Amino acid sequence: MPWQIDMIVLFFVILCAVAAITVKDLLSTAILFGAYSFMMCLLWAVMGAVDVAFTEASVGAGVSTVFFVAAVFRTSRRTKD
Amino acid sequence: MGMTDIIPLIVAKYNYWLFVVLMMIGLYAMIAKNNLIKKLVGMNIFQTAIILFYVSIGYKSGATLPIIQNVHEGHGHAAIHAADYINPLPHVLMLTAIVVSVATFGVAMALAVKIYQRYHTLEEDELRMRLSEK
Amino acid sequence: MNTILSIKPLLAVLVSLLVIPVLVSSSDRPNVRESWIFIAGTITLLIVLSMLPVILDGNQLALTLFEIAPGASIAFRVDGLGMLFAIVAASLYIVTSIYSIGYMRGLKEHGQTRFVSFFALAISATIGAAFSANLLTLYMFYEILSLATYPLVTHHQDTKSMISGRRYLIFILGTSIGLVLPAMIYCYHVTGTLEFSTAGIFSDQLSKPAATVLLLMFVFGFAKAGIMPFHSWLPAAMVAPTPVSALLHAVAVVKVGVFSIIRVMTGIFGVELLSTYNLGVVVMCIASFTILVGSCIALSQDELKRRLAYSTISQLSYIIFGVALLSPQGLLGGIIHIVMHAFGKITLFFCAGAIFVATGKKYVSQMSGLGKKMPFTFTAFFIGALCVIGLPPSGGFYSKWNLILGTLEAEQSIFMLVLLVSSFLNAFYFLPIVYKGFFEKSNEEDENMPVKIREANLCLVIPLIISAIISIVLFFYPTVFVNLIKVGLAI
Amino acid sequence: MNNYPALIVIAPLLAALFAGLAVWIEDRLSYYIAILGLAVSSFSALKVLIQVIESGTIQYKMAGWDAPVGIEYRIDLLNAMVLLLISGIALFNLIASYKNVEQEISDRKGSFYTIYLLFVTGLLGVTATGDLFNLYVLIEITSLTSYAMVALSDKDRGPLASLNYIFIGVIGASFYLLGVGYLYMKTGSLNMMDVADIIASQHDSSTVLVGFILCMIGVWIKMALFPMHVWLPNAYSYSPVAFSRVVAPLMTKVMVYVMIRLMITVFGFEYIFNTLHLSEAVVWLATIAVLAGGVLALAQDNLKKILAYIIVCEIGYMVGGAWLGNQSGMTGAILHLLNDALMTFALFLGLGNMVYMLGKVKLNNLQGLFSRMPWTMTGFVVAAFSIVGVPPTCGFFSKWYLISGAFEAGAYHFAAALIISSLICAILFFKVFEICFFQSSPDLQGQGHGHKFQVMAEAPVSMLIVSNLVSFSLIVVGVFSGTIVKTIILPFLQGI
Amino acid sequence: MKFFGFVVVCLVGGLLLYGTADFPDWGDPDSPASTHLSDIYIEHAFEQTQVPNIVTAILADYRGFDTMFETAVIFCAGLACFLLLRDFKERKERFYRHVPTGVILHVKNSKKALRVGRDFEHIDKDWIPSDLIIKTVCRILIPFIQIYALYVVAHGDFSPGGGFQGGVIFGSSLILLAISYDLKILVRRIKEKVLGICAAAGVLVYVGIAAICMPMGKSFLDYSALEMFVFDPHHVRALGMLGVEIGVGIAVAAVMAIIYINIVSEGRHDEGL
Repeated sequence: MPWQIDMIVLFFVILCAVAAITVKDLLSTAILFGAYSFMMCLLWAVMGAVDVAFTEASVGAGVSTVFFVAAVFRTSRRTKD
Repeated sequence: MGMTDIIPLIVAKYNYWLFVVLMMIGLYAMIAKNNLIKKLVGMNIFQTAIILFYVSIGYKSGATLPIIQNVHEGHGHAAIHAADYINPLPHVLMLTAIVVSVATFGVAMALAVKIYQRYHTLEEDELRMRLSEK
Repeated sequence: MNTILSIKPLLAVLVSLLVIPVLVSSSDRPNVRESWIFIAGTITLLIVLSMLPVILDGNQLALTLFEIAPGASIAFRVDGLGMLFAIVAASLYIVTSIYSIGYMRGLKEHGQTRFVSFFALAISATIGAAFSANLLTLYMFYEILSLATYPLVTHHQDTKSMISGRRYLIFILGTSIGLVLPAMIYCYHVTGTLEFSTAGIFSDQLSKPAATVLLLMFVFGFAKAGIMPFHSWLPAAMVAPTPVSALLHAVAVVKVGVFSIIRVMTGIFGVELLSTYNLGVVVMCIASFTILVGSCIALSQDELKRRLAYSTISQLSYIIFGVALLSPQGLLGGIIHIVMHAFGKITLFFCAGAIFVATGKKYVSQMSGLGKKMPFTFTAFFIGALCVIGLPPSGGFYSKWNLILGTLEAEQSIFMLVLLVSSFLNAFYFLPIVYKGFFEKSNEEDENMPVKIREANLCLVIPLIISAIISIVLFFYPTVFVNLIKVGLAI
Repeated sequence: MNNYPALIVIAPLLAALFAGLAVWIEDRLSYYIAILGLAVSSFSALKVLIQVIESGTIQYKMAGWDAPVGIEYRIDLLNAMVLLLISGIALFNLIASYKNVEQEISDRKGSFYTIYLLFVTGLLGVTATGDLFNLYVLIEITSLTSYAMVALSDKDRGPLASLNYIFIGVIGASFYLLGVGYLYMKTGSLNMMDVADIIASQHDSSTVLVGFILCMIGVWIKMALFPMHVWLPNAYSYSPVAFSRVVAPLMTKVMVYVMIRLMITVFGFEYIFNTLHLSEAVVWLATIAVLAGGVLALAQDNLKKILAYIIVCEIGYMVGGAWLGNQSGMTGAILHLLNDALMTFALFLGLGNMVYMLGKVKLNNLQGLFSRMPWTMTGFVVAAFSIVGVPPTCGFFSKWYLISGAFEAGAYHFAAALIISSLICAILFFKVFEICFFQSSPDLQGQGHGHKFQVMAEAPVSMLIVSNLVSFSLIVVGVFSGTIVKTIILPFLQGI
Repeated sequence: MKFFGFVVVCLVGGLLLYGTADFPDWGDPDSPASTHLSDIYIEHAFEQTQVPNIVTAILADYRGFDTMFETAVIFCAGLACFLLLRDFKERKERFYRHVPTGVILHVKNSKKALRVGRDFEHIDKDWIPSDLIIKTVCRILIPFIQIYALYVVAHGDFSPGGGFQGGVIFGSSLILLAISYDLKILVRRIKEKVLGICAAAGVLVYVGIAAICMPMGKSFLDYSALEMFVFDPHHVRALGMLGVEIGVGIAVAAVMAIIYINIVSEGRHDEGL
């Protein structure tokens, strides 16, 4: 497997992770978090872990994000850091 | 060690190093962030990093998905070579780990909502202030 | 010497333990409750006495209950020393229980059921300590005794008793957990056994410094013996009702402490090892210090019970002093002082209690002229005082005589001086009380006393007469106890 | 086919599910289902223990697959004992808890019982399993249920405590998982015995070392060893009392079991004590934990918190004992695991009775308790003495082994810490007793015989019987500790 | 705290990196992890279980015991959310919309819900979904999503996917319904009781199938004991796995819905996203 692709995706994963924890709006965090999960899922698919990737796609990028948005809906978007 | 040695080393290990980086990001967020939801995000990053680690263990160059191919109805399938398929065990383990993490995440979110109901904030310093006021 | 398997020691311990549920269940019928105490006390004494002939023949009774680790078990063994102590405890238990009935009812104390229950538990533990076959069992009963006496000491449940109780616990539990426990486990670690044996359990594993430290840990650790500087719980504990002070602080608690030290010195270290390392002198110095200082402080006390308490502190060290002489006469004198002092001191405490119940007076300075009103009480007090000072015709003379002989035998004649000085001091703090009682005129008699003072009720007077008589009888017939000691230590 | 090993874990799981269904019919039904499930489980555990004592280790193949391929339950003397302990305590607690649950969580009783059973299932599974990953999954079940329980108390700051518990708990579990990953990397296996065989030849590998450290840190976080203890006091004191009574004695103890299991079965003494030279450092850590736990307990004014910090202190005992590296120390640690579970259980049973009658257990709520609740206090006092280490209660005997182990290993500081902590516990409990004994509460007084006295207001009989029974068992276990050591612990230690 | 976090993170990172020094290369086919157990599974899974997707075979059979507890974890999470958040009190503040005019009524402190005639509808306080396009698209989409979920469950044996993924997808379809219309529709269509029972029953299907094997004389979870119940004994393991996957699917779908509903309505089950 071309490790270059893998490395690019990994870079994006880390970018999303850092962005998700630094952004000052929780709704943005939610979306970035979804993107992070999706990137992660791509990465795993590249590594041949299709079942894991599938699960992450449905859970991490899907349901978890929805939970996240739901929680933000019931709490607040504001954050200090 | 010359340039020529470093590249194979990086190729051989970078995946593991980056998992460490990812894990450090998650752990840092869990410890140092002020907002509870941010901490939860950190927790999730931390957990996915571990999953990444396991999936990396399972990867095998020159092999394909762990689904047996050429399965014909009935009998006489071709002999199966272990080298052709990626190690399936870490995948199984990580399916379980993902489920556990989403379960924890759900409960944590429910708790966050509950905390917000009571204190109207999710910032840790403000929470601490509210508690000491009592 | 034969060792006979017997269940009797266990029974002796269990009787007063098993009577507790009965006491609790009959808490609203005081007469029934108290007759149960009396029955339990009698049975205990009978069981103890039934073992006496066998022991005097030079046999031992033994019973192993539970093996905790190889060499460390919960086991009973009755030998001469244990027998001696058990007889004293069991017989005085009966006397005291009669006395406590009178005392508690006389003062209309609250929580009498709790009181008698823990009293029974304390006696059970005392007998258990007497019959322990090894250090572990002894330690167990020692701890149970400490905890069982706490509610007795703090019986009044007021701030004063809380503070005394706190001091009591800090000294007793603190030393036993902090010093005895590690020392005991260290012994076990070195030798793999904790059984008492006259030869000691160490062969040559201990160097002299280690042995010294270990011995001191034990001597100070068994703080019930009141060795200074771990003595101050004893005067504090005098806030307890007098029967408690009497039984526990003349017999059970303090004597268990002394008994434990004797056991450790004779059974764990062995006389031989101690004299090889010359450790007896060390202990003797500590004991002499306590004897003298204790007596001096007693002189300055005005509250009768506190004076008795300091007297106890110094008298206890006589016993340890005797044992530390490491000579046959010294051992004999020291150990028999357990008996003599027990009867003498309990008489004194009984008198103090009786005076308090009858007159409400606690201080020596108030006691002028009481002797004519309470002749029995003050006569008994006089006999008790003689016994503690060590003058004939009381049992105390016998033990002091032997102690002095012991110092000569051990060629420690300097220490004889300690005994003599202390005896003078004893006389100084006791005899004035008697003198006041009989010969001084009470100055407040006519105008301030609406109620006529007379002897306390019979339940209080009879026990003190009995114990006073025994103190005298012991002067003439100490043979049984002497034989027990000879059998027990093979001297 | 001997299915008892599986039944130990499956019975409460099935009961949990049926109780979860019964919630929708009738809450009370789920209580009886829970009792039944735990009774079956305890019975099976007893059976298994007897079998193991008679005929040695039992292996039970889940799904019929042989060990490294499938998951196996491998029950030897150690976990047979712990299994019986867990199921027994869970059962007794359930019996005692009926009234507490009625009082505290009246509107969601059924769900409470379901969660409770799932928690117990998790503990039992952790103990029975012979597979490293299965252990992780079951740890997560226990954690998730305890998160839910801690957050349940509405009146206090439960949710916040629970969320912090989640963060730390997840870190702990993840560390363990990472450690397993590192081991898997070098061995390719997850079965404990198999892993042990393979790493026997890789003692110099840095990966194995890091795997070991990660596993240990993970387990330590979960068991609340001193610097990692911060979650425990809040978590335990905010959960409903019916739950804290089972989580306090068992959760940490099961984690200690996991640590001992990893040390003995997976890595082996040879590796831990001869190849690595960590034991001295860990014993020091344990020493600090013992002292710090005691000192922190002294600073509390709530009985629940005091007991929680005592647990922190006791954890130090067991960790230290296990890491002394000699037989006495390990014997002490295992014996203390058993004893401490019982002692803590007895203490918390007493606490439960107090909470039921008084509502709050701040220290100044406890006035006059000896007269108000004499039976409860009897049990409580015995348990407290056991913690202090007064013979013949069981706490003394495990301390005995621990201290002699410390002497054997030359770890005098650890022995000193044990003794100091005993003293601290004595101070602590007598501080409580003084309040209960000397002060009388302003309410609930009666007049009579010229003295004021407290009116007795004792907890329900079902609770009293259990609490006094358990306290009595402390003495029984104490005097038979020699037998326990001889039939269970020593054969186990010699068998490895 | 930041500094402390940084130090801890660096320490942990250093430790982990130190451990990687001895790792086999990434993707090395000869590493222990890829040879020891992995080979056994790859070579024998199909022949032993008749399931070509090795991951499913391990998940539901070799390590089916793990998966059972994994399902229990999910059930537990659902139950936990229910326990923590469920609040049976009704909101006192309500909004009603007069449909023909669009006028909104704000009712404070009402003990009970007003009886709503044909002209009024009860609307949410914070969220008034009324986008026709989204509604229509979702209405068309949801059945397909659900069918896809069923496919994923049923085809777990042959292709990626299985009970868990299928369950999550089914659960998301329910959540989608709630988002695109409103929560009341979902709650009205699928009662809380149904969800609760499904969650427990799903896990029970799994544990039940596993437990039946014990009285049949095999060990727990050994599907081969079920031969007498199935038409095709040759595929008994595959069928057993299908059974447990269905159980997982039911449980997961129900739990996802429970968690979502409870979080989004703060446990009141009336209004929400």
